[in-house]
Amino acid sequence: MINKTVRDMAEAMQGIADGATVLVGGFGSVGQPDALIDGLIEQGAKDLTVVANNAGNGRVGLARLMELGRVRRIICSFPRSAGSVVFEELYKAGKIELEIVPQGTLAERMRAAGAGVPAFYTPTGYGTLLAEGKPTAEFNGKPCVLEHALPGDVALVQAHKADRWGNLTYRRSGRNFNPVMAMAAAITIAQVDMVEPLGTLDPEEVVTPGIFVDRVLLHPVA
Amino acid sequence: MINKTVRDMAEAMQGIADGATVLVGGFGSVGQPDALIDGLIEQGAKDLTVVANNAGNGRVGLARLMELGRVRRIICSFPRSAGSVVFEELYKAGKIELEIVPQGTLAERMRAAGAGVPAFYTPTGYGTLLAEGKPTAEFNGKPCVLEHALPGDVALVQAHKADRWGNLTYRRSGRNFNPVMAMAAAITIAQVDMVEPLGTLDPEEVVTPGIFVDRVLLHPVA
Amino acid sequence: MSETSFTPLSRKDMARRVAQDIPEGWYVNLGIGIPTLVADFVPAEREVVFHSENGVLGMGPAPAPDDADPWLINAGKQQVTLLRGGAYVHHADSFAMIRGGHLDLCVLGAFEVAENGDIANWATSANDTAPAVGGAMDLAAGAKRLWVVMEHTTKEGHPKLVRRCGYPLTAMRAVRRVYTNLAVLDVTEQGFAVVDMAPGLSFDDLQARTDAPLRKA
Amino acid sequence: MSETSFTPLSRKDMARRVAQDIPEGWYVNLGIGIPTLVADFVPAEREVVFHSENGVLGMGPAPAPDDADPWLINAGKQQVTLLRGGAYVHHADSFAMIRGGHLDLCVLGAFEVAENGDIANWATSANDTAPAVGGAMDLAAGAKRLWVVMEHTTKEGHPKLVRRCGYPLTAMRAVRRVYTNLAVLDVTEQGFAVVDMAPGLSFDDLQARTDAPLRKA
Repeated sequence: MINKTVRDMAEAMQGIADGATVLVGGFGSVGQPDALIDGLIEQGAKDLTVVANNAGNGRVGLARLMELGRVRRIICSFPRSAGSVVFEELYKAGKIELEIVPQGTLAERMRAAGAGVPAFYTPTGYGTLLAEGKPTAEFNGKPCVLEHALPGDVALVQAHKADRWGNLTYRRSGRNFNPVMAMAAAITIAQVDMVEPLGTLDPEEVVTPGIFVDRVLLHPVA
Repeated sequence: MINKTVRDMAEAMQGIADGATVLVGGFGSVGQPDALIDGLIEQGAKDLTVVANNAGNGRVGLARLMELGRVRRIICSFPRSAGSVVFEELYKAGKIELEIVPQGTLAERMRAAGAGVPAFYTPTGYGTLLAEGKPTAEFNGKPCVLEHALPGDVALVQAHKADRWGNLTYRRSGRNFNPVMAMAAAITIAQVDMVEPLGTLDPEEVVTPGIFVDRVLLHPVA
Repeated sequence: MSETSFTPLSRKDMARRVAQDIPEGWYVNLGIGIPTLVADFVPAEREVVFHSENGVLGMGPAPAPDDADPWLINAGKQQVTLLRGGAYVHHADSFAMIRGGHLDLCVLGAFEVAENGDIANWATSANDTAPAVGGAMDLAAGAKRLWVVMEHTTKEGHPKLVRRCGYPLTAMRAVRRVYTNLAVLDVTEQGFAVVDMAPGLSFDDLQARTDAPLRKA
Repeated sequence: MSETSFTPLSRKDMARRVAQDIPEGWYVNLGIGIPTLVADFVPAEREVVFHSENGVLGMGPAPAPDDADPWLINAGKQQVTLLRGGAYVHHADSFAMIRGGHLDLCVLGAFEVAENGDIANWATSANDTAPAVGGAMDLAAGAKRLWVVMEHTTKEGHPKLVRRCGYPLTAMRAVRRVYTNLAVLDVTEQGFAVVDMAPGLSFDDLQARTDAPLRKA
């Protein structure tokens, strides 16, 4: 019997190695896999590359992981926000590397990784600092930049309902980067509000089919 | 008030010009916009490029459109099948051009057109007849072919439920190419089983958001 | 140069002026700041579909405090609502809408707009090594048309409509129209063309506050 | 060369032999022909998730005649069912599963397999100007592993396991394992390695029916 649900956080975090690239879902606090991030803090992997839209807020979650010196490099679209104090300290001190990627390019690079597209052209960013050094080409008169797929070793995602095959649905704007990251990683770990019996999720409504999901951790909303 | 539902076939077919590239949804007979194809036959546009998975069956629908000499070129993955008699006659007589595209590349090229990606690399087809003359590059040791976006002037799609904003859901394997083609065309025309009041479709279940749809023609299943 | 007496538009008036030009049926993405206010000034009977980068299409206004839904925010991380007819999509699909040219309009704020349509709105200097770009480059390059709404000059009085951007670019040749507290200007092949001016403002007054040469539309 | 007495596997036996090697939990796409039969021989208690190119994941067997659903077909256009836990996706997402390396296995038929793993299964000659490729190239290039199941020789007795493919290629260096009516062979850096042979068949008999040189695994 296929059963992707895991018993506890230790099982969820198994095998995340030092040096791993970790994709972290969520936009703002919505759809963020908070429990899994805390699990990763506990688990101990270091020298990580984190891919997320933001560079953490306050001193918890992703910010805490960075503060502990476990993140070597962050790839994101919006590093500096009101609460990104930890990132800014580390960045000024030269203790964390940063790659800024336009938000749509970030999503598309991960989707490409999930879809077996190693590289693609986009007009986004052409002629800007973020395209410096990248190959360019013109299509129908539009100058474009070549962008590469961005695969993860691990994706940490948050979803609403799941079943034991790993099918996932999301809640409203909690969807955001989660389905894209789930496609893009070698190991996808989902923190979910509910685990339903197999066959309960409407096959027309599944957003992330189980083929993209490896582990499901039940973590009901408080 | 936004109202994308059209009163009749004539309104649905308005403005399809000679020389247009027409994307036609469906896989086998499932999810095929039969009524719209008949409408296009009636409407009269010629010198068309048709993009579809197959090259028609029997002497109706797409095959009929070809038999009438209205299709200059067909782009598909599976031209020759048990019932593709019309295509084969025309092809042997040099009266229709053919571009064969691997099925996944076909889908991805249209998705790329819809997503603003003018070109992308893929390992599919590398070293085969279908990649001859195409630029190649190697990524992580994997040789790849450069494929271009395939946009349509018009997409004819079949869907299950719609609303007046053009949101669409599909029925089981009737989904197939339809959502991808809906994204990829300048004008997307949907033939639907039902038109529901706005707000009836669950926003979590909409597969093709109305932004990709221009016209909705109610055509209940017989 | 003599100064006439005029009344610059308030932030709300600027938003109202933009809203006035958005026809029914358009799909529109609004940036953070003044652009966000635009939605408030589209008449209720005129259906305009607002898009948010984080996968919300058909976004409605802020919820009543009792109805707030923590799972539904916009790209500015503010709580919003979903209109009837709205839909949720994931980030790649959301940016497919943007990058695939499906949005009729994007309205952004900016630090500078150049007469060739270049826009700078994400980094205030090349030395700012960790600026936040978000979806600005995707929106500027991808939407069918890009309008900018911003103050005509900086707080220090420096022109923001310039011959050539000094700040790092967000996109090249992207802006179609600029709405400021002093004027509405089209970006044309021949540079900025003045469509509209604040009541009482003269063309010369406007030119005096603008780096790039202006012409009448 | 002396001929021993042996029994070639039937089409069903070949499908059964393939099914035997598919472990629980794999995501598998089966091509048209003998590959399609493989699903029938996976024991009911062993959960294997079958994928069909037209956007069906978790495909079940053909429906009872009374239960036939015209809206649910597989890539071979045959009516099928959906298992509990199945899901529908569109064509680009379906091929993302294939091309993104998410399928553990694809089983295809072939005209020829070469000792370096090249496969030819879509066109019988370069002069056939309208061959139908379908999803074969995507599957061959994209799945984590590609197995081929086919007769060991053509009806005319010509070998199909060859030094180099004569027919137009579907993909280069893609095949991992070949199941024929005479043997199971791994594609290795050193060419075909025989894993298993039909009862009564000798290595020399097998080599005699094979163009490429064989070695024992």
